[in-house]
Amino acid sequence: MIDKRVKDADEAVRDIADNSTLMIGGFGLCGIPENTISALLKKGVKGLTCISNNAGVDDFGIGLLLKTRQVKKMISSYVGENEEFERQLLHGELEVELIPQGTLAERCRAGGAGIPAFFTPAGVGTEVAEGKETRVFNGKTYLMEQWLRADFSIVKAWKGDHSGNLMYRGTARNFNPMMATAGSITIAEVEELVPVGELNPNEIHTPGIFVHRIFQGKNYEKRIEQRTLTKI
Amino acid sequence: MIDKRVKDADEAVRDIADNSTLMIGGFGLCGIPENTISALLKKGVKGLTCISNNAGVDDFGIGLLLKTRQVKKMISSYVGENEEFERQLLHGELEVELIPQGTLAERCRAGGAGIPAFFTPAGVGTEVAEGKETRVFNGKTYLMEQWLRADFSIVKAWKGDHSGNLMYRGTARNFNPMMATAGSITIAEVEELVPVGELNPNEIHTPGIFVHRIFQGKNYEKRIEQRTLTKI
Amino acid sequence: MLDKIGIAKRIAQEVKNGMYINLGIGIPTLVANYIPKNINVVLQSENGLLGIGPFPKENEVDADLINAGKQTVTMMPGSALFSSADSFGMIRSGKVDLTILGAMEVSENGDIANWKVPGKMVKGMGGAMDLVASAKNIIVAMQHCSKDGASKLLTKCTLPITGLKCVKKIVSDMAVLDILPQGGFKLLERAPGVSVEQIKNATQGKLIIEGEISEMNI
Amino acid sequence: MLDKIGIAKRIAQEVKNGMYINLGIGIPTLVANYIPKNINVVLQSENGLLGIGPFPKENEVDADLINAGKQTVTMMPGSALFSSADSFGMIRSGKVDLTILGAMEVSENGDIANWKVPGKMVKGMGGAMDLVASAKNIIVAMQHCSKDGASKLLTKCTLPITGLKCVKKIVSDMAVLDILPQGGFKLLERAPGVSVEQIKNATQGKLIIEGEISEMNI
Repeated sequence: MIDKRVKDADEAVRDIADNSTLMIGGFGLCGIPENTISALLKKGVKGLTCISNNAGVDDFGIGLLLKTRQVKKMISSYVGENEEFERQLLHGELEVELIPQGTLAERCRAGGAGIPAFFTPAGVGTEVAEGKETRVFNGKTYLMEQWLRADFSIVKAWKGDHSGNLMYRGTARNFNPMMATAGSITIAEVEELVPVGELNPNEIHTPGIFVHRIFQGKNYEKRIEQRTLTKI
Repeated sequence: MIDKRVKDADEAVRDIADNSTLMIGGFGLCGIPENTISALLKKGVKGLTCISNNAGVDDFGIGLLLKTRQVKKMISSYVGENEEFERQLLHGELEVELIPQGTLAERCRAGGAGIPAFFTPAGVGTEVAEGKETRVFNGKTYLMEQWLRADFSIVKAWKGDHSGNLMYRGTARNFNPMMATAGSITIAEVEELVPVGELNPNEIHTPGIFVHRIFQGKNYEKRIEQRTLTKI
Repeated sequence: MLDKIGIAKRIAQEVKNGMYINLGIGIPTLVANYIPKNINVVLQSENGLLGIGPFPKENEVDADLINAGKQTVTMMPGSALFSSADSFGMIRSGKVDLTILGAMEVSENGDIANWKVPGKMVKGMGGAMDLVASAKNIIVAMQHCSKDGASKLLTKCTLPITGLKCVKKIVSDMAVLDILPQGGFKLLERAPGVSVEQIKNATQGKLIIEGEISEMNI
Repeated sequence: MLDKIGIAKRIAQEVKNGMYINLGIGIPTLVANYIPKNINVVLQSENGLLGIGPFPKENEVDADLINAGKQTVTMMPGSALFSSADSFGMIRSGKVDLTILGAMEVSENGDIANWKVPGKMVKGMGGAMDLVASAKNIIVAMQHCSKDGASKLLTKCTLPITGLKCVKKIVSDMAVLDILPQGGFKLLERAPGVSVEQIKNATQGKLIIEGEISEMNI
């Protein structure tokens, strides 16, 4: 067993330098690494390129790092729900690269699976295809897309063990498993950190080989963006 | 809930015609669909192209279908441990296409993920690369490989529910999850078939959307190829 | 003219037993409410859930369980959870039988535009481009005309495209129309109180009318 | 001259704390027995297991738990199971720190041939081509010469290639050698009782000898 534990989020982000490329897990505010985002805020690291499906909201998630101008570029599929983001974008203070969600997921997966490029139909005939190679297979046109990798991948899981094995819960899984595979260094924060042997090997979503640092997060807010109740 | 249950293996293979392409899960004799292979034997369907990592042994697994001359072509990564196979191959009675194991796994995964082609480093500079496009990414050479899909994918899982959700056990998972995604029709046999709601949604390996027919297998032999014990 | 609920109710009639369905944000999400109880379908959410259940009761709310519109949801018995890569894998490989989404414009050859308006803040395409590029069957829920009366069913889309030749059917506030493989909006049904003439006037692209056009039954 | 166990013992000295390791079939599998207890490593099996444990006792045998050589195995605390696609994903993306495998021939620029002998029944490459194409560090366990005395450390491989420029180190029955980035077998250690002269005679490819060559310590 290889012990991947670090004390806390501050220790986990100790060597994240200015201008790093980060992958940050989550869909909306669901399954985001709250503790590590706070540590990045505290550390004040700047010029970040963040690969994340969304950009948080004004006062939570990646939105916090936008407010402090720590982010140079966002690579995302959807960046609504964030006024500060909109302001910075319109003023040319922030770069944004928009990628179809499935392509984003697959590019992260490719990065972690050693596949430098693959073909997908998403975006054919749209501005996403501009400058990209297209090719016909079985009569259908596809775009060639390249892998994405990151200096640091930051993911949030439900349970993890000391050797970095992770299990996610519900739809908080989303982008976390692929991003976990695509970081030169992968940092995982978990709601519950357990000794090795306590997770069922059949139920592990991310094998520990992909995780370099793990710690138990605290004070999870797990904010809900659209609290929608059944009308009965 | 969509009910995918069929009565047994015979009903599951009812419309598998001569000259079909089948994916058959398993690594060696571990995690192979024993009941469905028996049903194919009984049905006597011929001219099969079998995509499977291995070809079984003389009297078990796909080896049984080789003995009855039901297989026209094997697409595999390793086909040792089978004398009848060797005899047919040397006499030109059987076609064989050998593919690096990781490429085979990824081509099945691509087939089920709608990715018609991808690049991999495996086989560059070898005879596997003959006739294939190569390309350099980040200074390293890769081969372009295309997806594999099948008329029928036949997989074996540990537990499954009526709607086709599957869980595998141990290393009997191997090729089964990718093959399950890549069949026009996917047949799953399971050791334990349970009503919907009994499997934890977090622990499902193959979502039921990929499975068209499911049944509870019986009389599993689960033969061991190399029974190796610790020497104490 | 149909309101949003009317459009959702009419689309619900297109749902067949045994379908796996992806519902977009907005009107498409409402469709789930009008699928008859005797029809078994499974709703897919591209953020990683098969088997979306009703919105939760107060005590069932779970921050780890949302749909693609970021609304809290529940799961049905038989639900399965998976990653975003696996989710779009099943979408790209055509395992989702029906995709229902909104549109700003549709062209007579089935092109769709629904992600970007030049001059406005671009929020992104989310999963729309993946869905329209791969779906076997796409039904679009949309307004027939913009607020200033301009048709949104066009010869050619004017807005940036989301996907080419992919829309199979449109349910608008005025009509149900198929998009024919050779091109053209084939009028199938009128909304209650809407005349064929009104639909003609509201459709800029090639409209095909054959025989009597009956009123929708919703 | 080393026997198989000697080669395995010498390779075990290359194993460092914290490594993830893939062991090929044959001698490489034996290496696991000689890794010092105070060194923590995790063994990867390409059929879908991280954390291979010892072979089972009679009552622990589980048909659902085998290694890539199809031998029954056990799991260690902290083990994880996954599919073959995920397994080769971690191999291709360089997450495995050390790969140890056998070879029929190695060339002075690090090419390896270990899957096919012309004229003999071809059983297949299994996972070898994937492993050698992606591994960060490959150590080969092999016999220095064939049974008829022909060198297997060559200027150029004569057998069909498994992978190009990938082998970093060789532990043979006669010697330990690095393969230099610019090409050439650099002699590091002699097996007990083997002279530099014998190694020279047994090595057809470019052999580099600098200074005193000490005997292995195993």
